[in-house]
Amino acid sequence: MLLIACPFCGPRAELEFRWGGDAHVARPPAACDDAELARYLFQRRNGEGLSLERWVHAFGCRQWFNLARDTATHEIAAVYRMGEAPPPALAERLS
Amino acid sequence: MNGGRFDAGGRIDRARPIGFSFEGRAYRGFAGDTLASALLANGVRLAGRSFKLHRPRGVIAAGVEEPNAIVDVIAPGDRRPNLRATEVELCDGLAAVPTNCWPSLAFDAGAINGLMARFIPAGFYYKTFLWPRWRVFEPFIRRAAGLGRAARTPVGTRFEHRFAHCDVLVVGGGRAGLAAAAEAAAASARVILCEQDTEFGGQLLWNGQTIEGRPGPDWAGDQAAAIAGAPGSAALARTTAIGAYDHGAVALAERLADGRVRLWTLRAGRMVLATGATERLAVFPGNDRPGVMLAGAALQYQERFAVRLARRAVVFTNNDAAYATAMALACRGAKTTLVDARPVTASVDVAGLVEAGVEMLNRTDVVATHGGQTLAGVTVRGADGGERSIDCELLAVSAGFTPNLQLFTQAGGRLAYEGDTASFRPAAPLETVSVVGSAAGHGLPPTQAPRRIAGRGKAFVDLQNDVAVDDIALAAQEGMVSIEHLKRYTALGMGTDQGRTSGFNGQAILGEFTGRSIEAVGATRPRPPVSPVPLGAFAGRGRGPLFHPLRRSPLQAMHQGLGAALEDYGGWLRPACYPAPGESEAAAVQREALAVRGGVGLFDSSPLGKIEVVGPDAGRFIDRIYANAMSSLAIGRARYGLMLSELGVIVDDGVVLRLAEDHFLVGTTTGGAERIAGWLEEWRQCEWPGLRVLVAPVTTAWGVVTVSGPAARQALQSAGTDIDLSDEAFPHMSVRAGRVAGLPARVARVSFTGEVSYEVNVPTTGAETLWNALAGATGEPRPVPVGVEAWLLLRLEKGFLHVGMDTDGTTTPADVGFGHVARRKVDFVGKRSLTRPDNLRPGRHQLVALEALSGAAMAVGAHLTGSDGRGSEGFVTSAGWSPTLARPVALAMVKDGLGRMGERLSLAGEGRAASVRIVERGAYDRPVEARNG
Amino acid sequence: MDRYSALRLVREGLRGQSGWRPLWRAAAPKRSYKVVVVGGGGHGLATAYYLAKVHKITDVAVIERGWLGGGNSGRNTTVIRSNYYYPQSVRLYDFALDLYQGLSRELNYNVMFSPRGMITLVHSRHELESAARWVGAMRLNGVDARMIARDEIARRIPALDMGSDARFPVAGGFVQERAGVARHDAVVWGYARGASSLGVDVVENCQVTGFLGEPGRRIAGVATSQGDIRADKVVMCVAGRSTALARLAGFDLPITSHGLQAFVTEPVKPVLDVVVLSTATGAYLSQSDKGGLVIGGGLDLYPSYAQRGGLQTARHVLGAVADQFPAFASIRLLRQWAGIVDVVHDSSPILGAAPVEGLFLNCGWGTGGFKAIPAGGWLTAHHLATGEIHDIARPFTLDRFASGALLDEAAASGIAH
Amino acid sequence: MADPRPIAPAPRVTVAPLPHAAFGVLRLGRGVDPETLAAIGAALGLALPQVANRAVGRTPRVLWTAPLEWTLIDASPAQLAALESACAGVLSHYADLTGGRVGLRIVGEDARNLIATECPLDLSAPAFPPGCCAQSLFAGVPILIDRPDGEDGLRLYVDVSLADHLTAWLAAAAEGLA
Ligand SMILES: Cc1cc2nc3c(=O)[nH]c(=O)nc-3n(C[C@H](O)[C@H](O)[C@H](O)COP(=O)(O)OP(=O)(O)OC[C@H]3O[C@@H](n4cnc5c(N)ncnc54)[C@H](O)[C@@H]3O)c2cc1C
Ligand SMILES: NC(=O)c1ccc[n+]([C@@H]2O[C@H](COP(=O)([O-])OP(=O)(O)OC[C@H]3O[C@@H](n4cnc5c(N)ncnc54)[C@H](O)[C@@H]3O)[C@@H](O)[C@H]2O)c1
Ligand SMILES: Cc1cc2nc3c(=O)[nH]c(=O)nc-3n(C[C@H](O)[C@H](O)[C@H](O)COP(=O)(O)O)c2cc1C
Ligand SMILES: [Zn+2]
Repeated sequence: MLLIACPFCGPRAELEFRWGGDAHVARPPAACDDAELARYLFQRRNGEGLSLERWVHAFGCRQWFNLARDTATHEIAAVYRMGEAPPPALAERLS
Repeated sequence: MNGGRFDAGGRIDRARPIGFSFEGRAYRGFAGDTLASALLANGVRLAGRSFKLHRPRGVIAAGVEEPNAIVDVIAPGDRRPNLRATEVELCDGLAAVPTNCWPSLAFDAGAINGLMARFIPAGFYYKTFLWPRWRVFEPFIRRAAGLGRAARTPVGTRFEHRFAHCDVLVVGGGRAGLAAAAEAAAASARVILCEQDTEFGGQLLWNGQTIEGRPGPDWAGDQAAAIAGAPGSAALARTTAIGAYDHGAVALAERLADGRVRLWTLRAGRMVLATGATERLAVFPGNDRPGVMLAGAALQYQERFAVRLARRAVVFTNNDAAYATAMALACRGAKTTLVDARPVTASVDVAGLVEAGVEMLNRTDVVATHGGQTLAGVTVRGADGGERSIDCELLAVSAGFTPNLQLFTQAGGRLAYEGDTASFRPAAPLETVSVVGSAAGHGLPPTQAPRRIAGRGKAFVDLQNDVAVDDIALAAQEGMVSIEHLKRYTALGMGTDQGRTSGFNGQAILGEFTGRSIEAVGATRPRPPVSPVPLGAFAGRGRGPLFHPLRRSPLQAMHQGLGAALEDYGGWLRPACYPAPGESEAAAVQREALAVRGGVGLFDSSPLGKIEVVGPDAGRFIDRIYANAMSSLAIGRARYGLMLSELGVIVDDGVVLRLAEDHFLVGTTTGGAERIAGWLEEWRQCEWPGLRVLVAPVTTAWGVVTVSGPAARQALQSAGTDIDLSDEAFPHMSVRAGRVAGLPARVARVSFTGEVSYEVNVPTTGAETLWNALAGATGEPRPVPVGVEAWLLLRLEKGFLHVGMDTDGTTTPADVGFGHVARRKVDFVGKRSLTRPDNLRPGRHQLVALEALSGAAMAVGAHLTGSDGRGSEGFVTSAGWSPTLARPVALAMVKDGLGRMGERLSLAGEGRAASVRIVERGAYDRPVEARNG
Repeated sequence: MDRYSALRLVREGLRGQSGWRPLWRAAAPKRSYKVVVVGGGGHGLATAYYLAKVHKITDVAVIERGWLGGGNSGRNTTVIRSNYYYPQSVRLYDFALDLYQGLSRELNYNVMFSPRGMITLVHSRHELESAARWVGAMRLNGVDARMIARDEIARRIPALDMGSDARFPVAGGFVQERAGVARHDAVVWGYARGASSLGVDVVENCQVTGFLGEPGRRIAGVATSQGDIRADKVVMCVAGRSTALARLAGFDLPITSHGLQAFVTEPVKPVLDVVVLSTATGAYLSQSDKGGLVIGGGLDLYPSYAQRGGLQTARHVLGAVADQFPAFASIRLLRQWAGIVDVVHDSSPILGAAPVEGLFLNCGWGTGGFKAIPAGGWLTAHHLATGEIHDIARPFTLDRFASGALLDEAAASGIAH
Repeated sequence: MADPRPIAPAPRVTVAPLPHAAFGVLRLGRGVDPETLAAIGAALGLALPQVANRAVGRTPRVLWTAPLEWTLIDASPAQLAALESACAGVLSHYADLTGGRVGLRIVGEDARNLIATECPLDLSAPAFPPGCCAQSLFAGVPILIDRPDGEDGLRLYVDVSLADHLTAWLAAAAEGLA
């Protein structure tokens, strides 16, 4: 059971949240080709280690936000708001 | 004979005798006893039968590590299988039976397995039962396997759950845990101290130590009481920490004195493990004979439970700890021999032992045990190879200690081997988990390196699963050299004790057979729960109706009063229909549907989702969310729309009302209300944060009754409204505000039935008033309550789509006749996917109606086949008997169906095949209201 | 091969078990092979076995980073069934079921295939209709499924709560009698033994860390913790670690790795003789030959490589079992664990050639690939040996994600499963 | 109407329905200026709480329930009218959910323990002092908890459609507290 620090409400139990897939996935323009569309729809980073994800505090303030989480240890390295870039310190951990 | 109780000493309450039964025989014990201590005091040595070989077994431990004494406890309305007699608290009337034996413990037919042991070595079942096939042999094997018997009838409510939070969790209430808890509490942290035993103190309860001049148990009791009294802190006895999870989450299982079990989901800032260490059995031939016991357990039975275990005892050890047992046995009058495998003994007061009458043998091993079903003597062998027999009823054994570090490993900790004490301990502390006391290896006695003692007869490693040294040898010989393979091949450590007393020995012996160090062999992964927990504890009170939320409409009481058959539709309890007394549900559905066609029906639409979307960009937002254009909607008008996923699949449908230039009301399906509100927020927040728009779900703020039928206008009028209901003033697919039945109301003229329908929304608190006013409308025909089933049938007659029924997770707009949306200029959610090759290919399933040529009923789910009767051309998605048309009606998804009008197909199914024809949707085509306005 | 039989057990019993030999040779990797199979789970080992057995290609190595079967094949709930909706899926899983039926004899190793039947419960009148559609499709596709009424369900699952005040009352269900369970480890060991005896090198404790050749274009072997190994063809059968390996080979896969939990209770005498699944809760269970209730349910909802499950899902799944089988509430949970499953959007596997030359795929089995092991191995071997993808495997190639031709069983069934 | 029955008092906790009150949610668009916020506060006779999960006032009681979102309980029609004019011209929305929510008052020594049976929030005094509010869930049911100053116990708000379910749950959970 993760303990997730909602950027608005502070630390809350995993039970209140929902995982929403990779963060920073750009929605392709309507004119994109099938391969690009497939990448957008299905391709995920799915790395072992640091992963940038988006979550929603579904049973709390209903806000979406970004989370940097280690998929091997479940350690949470950072929480940042929707629309923000990941903290620079994390960049090097993103192999 | 052995057995019996000392007149004084121990922590039993001699003033409170307790009657109980074991295997149908009545016994007496005392408050403070466990079932095991009481049985031992009564001289009962045979406590169980082993899993595979059905060998007779006795109690070897005094706590959770017990592998042998597994019993079923029978309580009124319950049967609790596989409890450890060493953990069952004695209570009046307790009825326990042994497991895995028939007809009785003493005479067990299954013991024949023991005689065949050499033909059924580890993994024998993989090598035989190939002919004719496994399923022939399986029932016999299954009956022989299993330990206890589960209850046959439902188990009563005896499970609880709670969440809790603390700064420091201390696991284990022995000396080390109590000290750690006191320290944390002094630093004014919120502390939870949990101890699986009935009392705090750990070894202090029986090892005779005094602390600060006070008897250990007294000190422990006060210490625990102080924690319990500290603000925000708690001391929980009978509570096992069963698993360490992420971010400080720990599960605890609390056994309440009345037999209930409470699961705690705890979040701890920090965890201190003071879980002690578990003594190991030595591996030597005959080490499983009842009467063989761990040395610490023997001491505990004598000192804590005042049980006289034996008149003659042998203590066999490879470390100093068991010397205390020898001393204590001798002091209580047992003729005691101490057999130490080591050459010299270091730190112990040998003179004292000799003085107490203990015979001391060094460099000596126990190499055999004698007796029938219980121990009568042992053979020892000295360094010179000389053997000698010693009569005894108790053999107390210590082969060293294994720190209890399951939770440490689960929390991510690594272990390192320490040779002096022959034990694994934490290699390095974790940031939020510390380990103290013997769990950290502190105070563990120097211990001889693990070794197995050869001799004649089976030397067991895992007692419950009957894994002996030769099984490990065989596994190694067959290449099962990974510790994980050994475990799975021999079942070593897979019993109900999860290898607490055997895992280390298994590792050591596998290492010996494969020429590897014990560290190189490694250990298997300790998983939760550290000690077994009843499944019910995971449900807590959440069983039966409380298992999962169920929503109720503001008209719930009304429906009940009307005799509705209530069912779960999309998480809402809704009326399926309203059968009159003596009327079948099917007949009620037909009657209700006809009432709408011929008069007027009232339908509770309250559960349908309602979401307000406001702001200058509301139109743009809604245009992107829906597959059809919405911003072109005029104020006061309504439009039906489809919502898609990014895969282009229909996820919901409903009617959108435009209330003002910058104000829309989105209608969703009942099941979709929550999901779609979340969906809109996700797009608003994540993808289009720049749009000036707000989203507000308001479903349950409104009570909604839909009035439908040729007489709908009349009924609504008579309920009292200031809204002009004329077609000109209030056309189909529009919305008006006003008053109905004296309530502020929003009325939408939209239709799911094909008849004139008014969806009347009033504040939730007015729902009943509204219903009563409509139901009490004057004039004929009388309004009839209509349930969900008739409602669905009415729309089926009209051929309207029902999302989730006529569509599935693959259906696109084109499949249901909305292909034109793909040509919209605006980019909406799911649009791009509509032109993926697979969505353009021929052969997709498309929604059509069916006409039954033979007049036979068409059942939902039935498949359609071509003339060859093979392969599926499609399937029926909705079907029913139309009371209006007096014939069956159905919708179906048919391959390329829209282009196959008039074609005949066969309905496959059980029974005779029926012939059907593909037709346009809308079997009931009286020119009334179309939904798609 | 060292033949196994009852007679042999007697003989070895009489001579102190001295004649048994290792199930598989512990091989050190050679410098090159015709085929290198990455991953010593069921699919990898079955691939190697059928390469050797059917196609006589024995210059093959199976490279496993840990111990054989230490991935999902050694930790799954062992349900075998072919009650799928799409004809393409049915062909695949029914082929596997057929192979399972003869597998113990094929391998001369008892994999304890137990076709005890699987009952799927549905909980409302409209779910019954979806179930009928599903069953209808299966029957047309030749699967032995049939709807079953409440009284038969009550008879075959005495512990099930059939009451009407259950939150999810049992409305009915369907059964596939040929479905069942098998002993998961035995499947792994049986294939390993079979492959090894035919000459395949089974290499444990050897991790593939990269690819030889030109990743992104052409693969010519693997770099491992025990050195480089050249190969004409490489196939990856690494389940939850597929995306990582694919990235090393220079391409991406539409896979997300989630934790999937399973649970086993203490062993009790027989109380359940079928596999049973509730569509309302997603929880399912069967009783192992040893007597433990083997329980499974939904995924842990976020990606994870931790190979352990959370408490939340455990409460959800076990709470469902305690609720729906009230007589089981006092049976105690013995162990909880998890595997790393390779989840694909449409819950169907990915087979066939990778987008780089010389590399082949057998992954994406997600929560349901144990039942497919014989077929997955057989089809992959066929492709490697003949250079032609087999018809049964063709619908499952990677290009379906761009075309949109998904085989979404969960979506099509109308029933979450 | 799903009127929750008062729950038979467990030894140390009682659950009773709160009288029906006006209940609504005010939402504002991004970038709202401080003057508007001040004007809204003035309309309601208080300062809108800017800190997450804080609640102020009595009538109305105003709870921060999301960024730029406040739940208003017991606002009078006059206050709501004033609110409307304070919001004129800015992107805003007031959703009147009166009747769509049910309030419960939970008092007694075991009030927090009762909620803790199925709610993961830390409601202990240091973590959840008076003046705090929080949204969470109880046995799968979304709830809003308020801890008014100067009042014993907690107030809990739930969607009216789930009120019966929740009260039945609380009754069962109260039994189990012993
Ligand atoms: C809890 C659980 C329950 C399940 N229940 C069922 C069920 O009831 N029925 C069913 O049909 N399926 C079930 N499944 C799914 C099933 O277990 C898997 O789909 C199947 O076992 C996959 O087999 P595999 O051979 O592809 O993968 P695995 O058995 O996971 O084998 C992959 C192997 O690759 C190795 N590997 C990974 N990376 C490398 C590398 N770089 N170098 C070398 N080796 C590497 C791994 O160590 C592993 O041994 C379940 C899964 C889980 C986790
Ligand atoms: N007899 C010996 O020679 C010997 C051996 C080891 C330690 N010692 C000494 O005895 C003292 C032992 O103190 P200690 O406190 O470390 O050990 P302890 O054995 O006294 O106490 C450990 C306690 O933890 C409990 N426990 C274990 N796992 C638990 C779990 N998961 N959940 C709840 N409770 C759990 C046990 O029931 C036990 O009461 C030390 O001072 C040590 O030096 C002596
Ligand atoms: C079908 C099945 C039955 C199992 N039965 C038992 C059992 O009786 N006892 C036990 O300790 N573990 C049992 N396990 C669980 C294994 O011990 C182990 O947890 C699982 O294979 C995962 O490995 P890991 O926990 O080492 O990661 C069983 C596993 C499966 C798949
Ligand atoms: Zn939040």
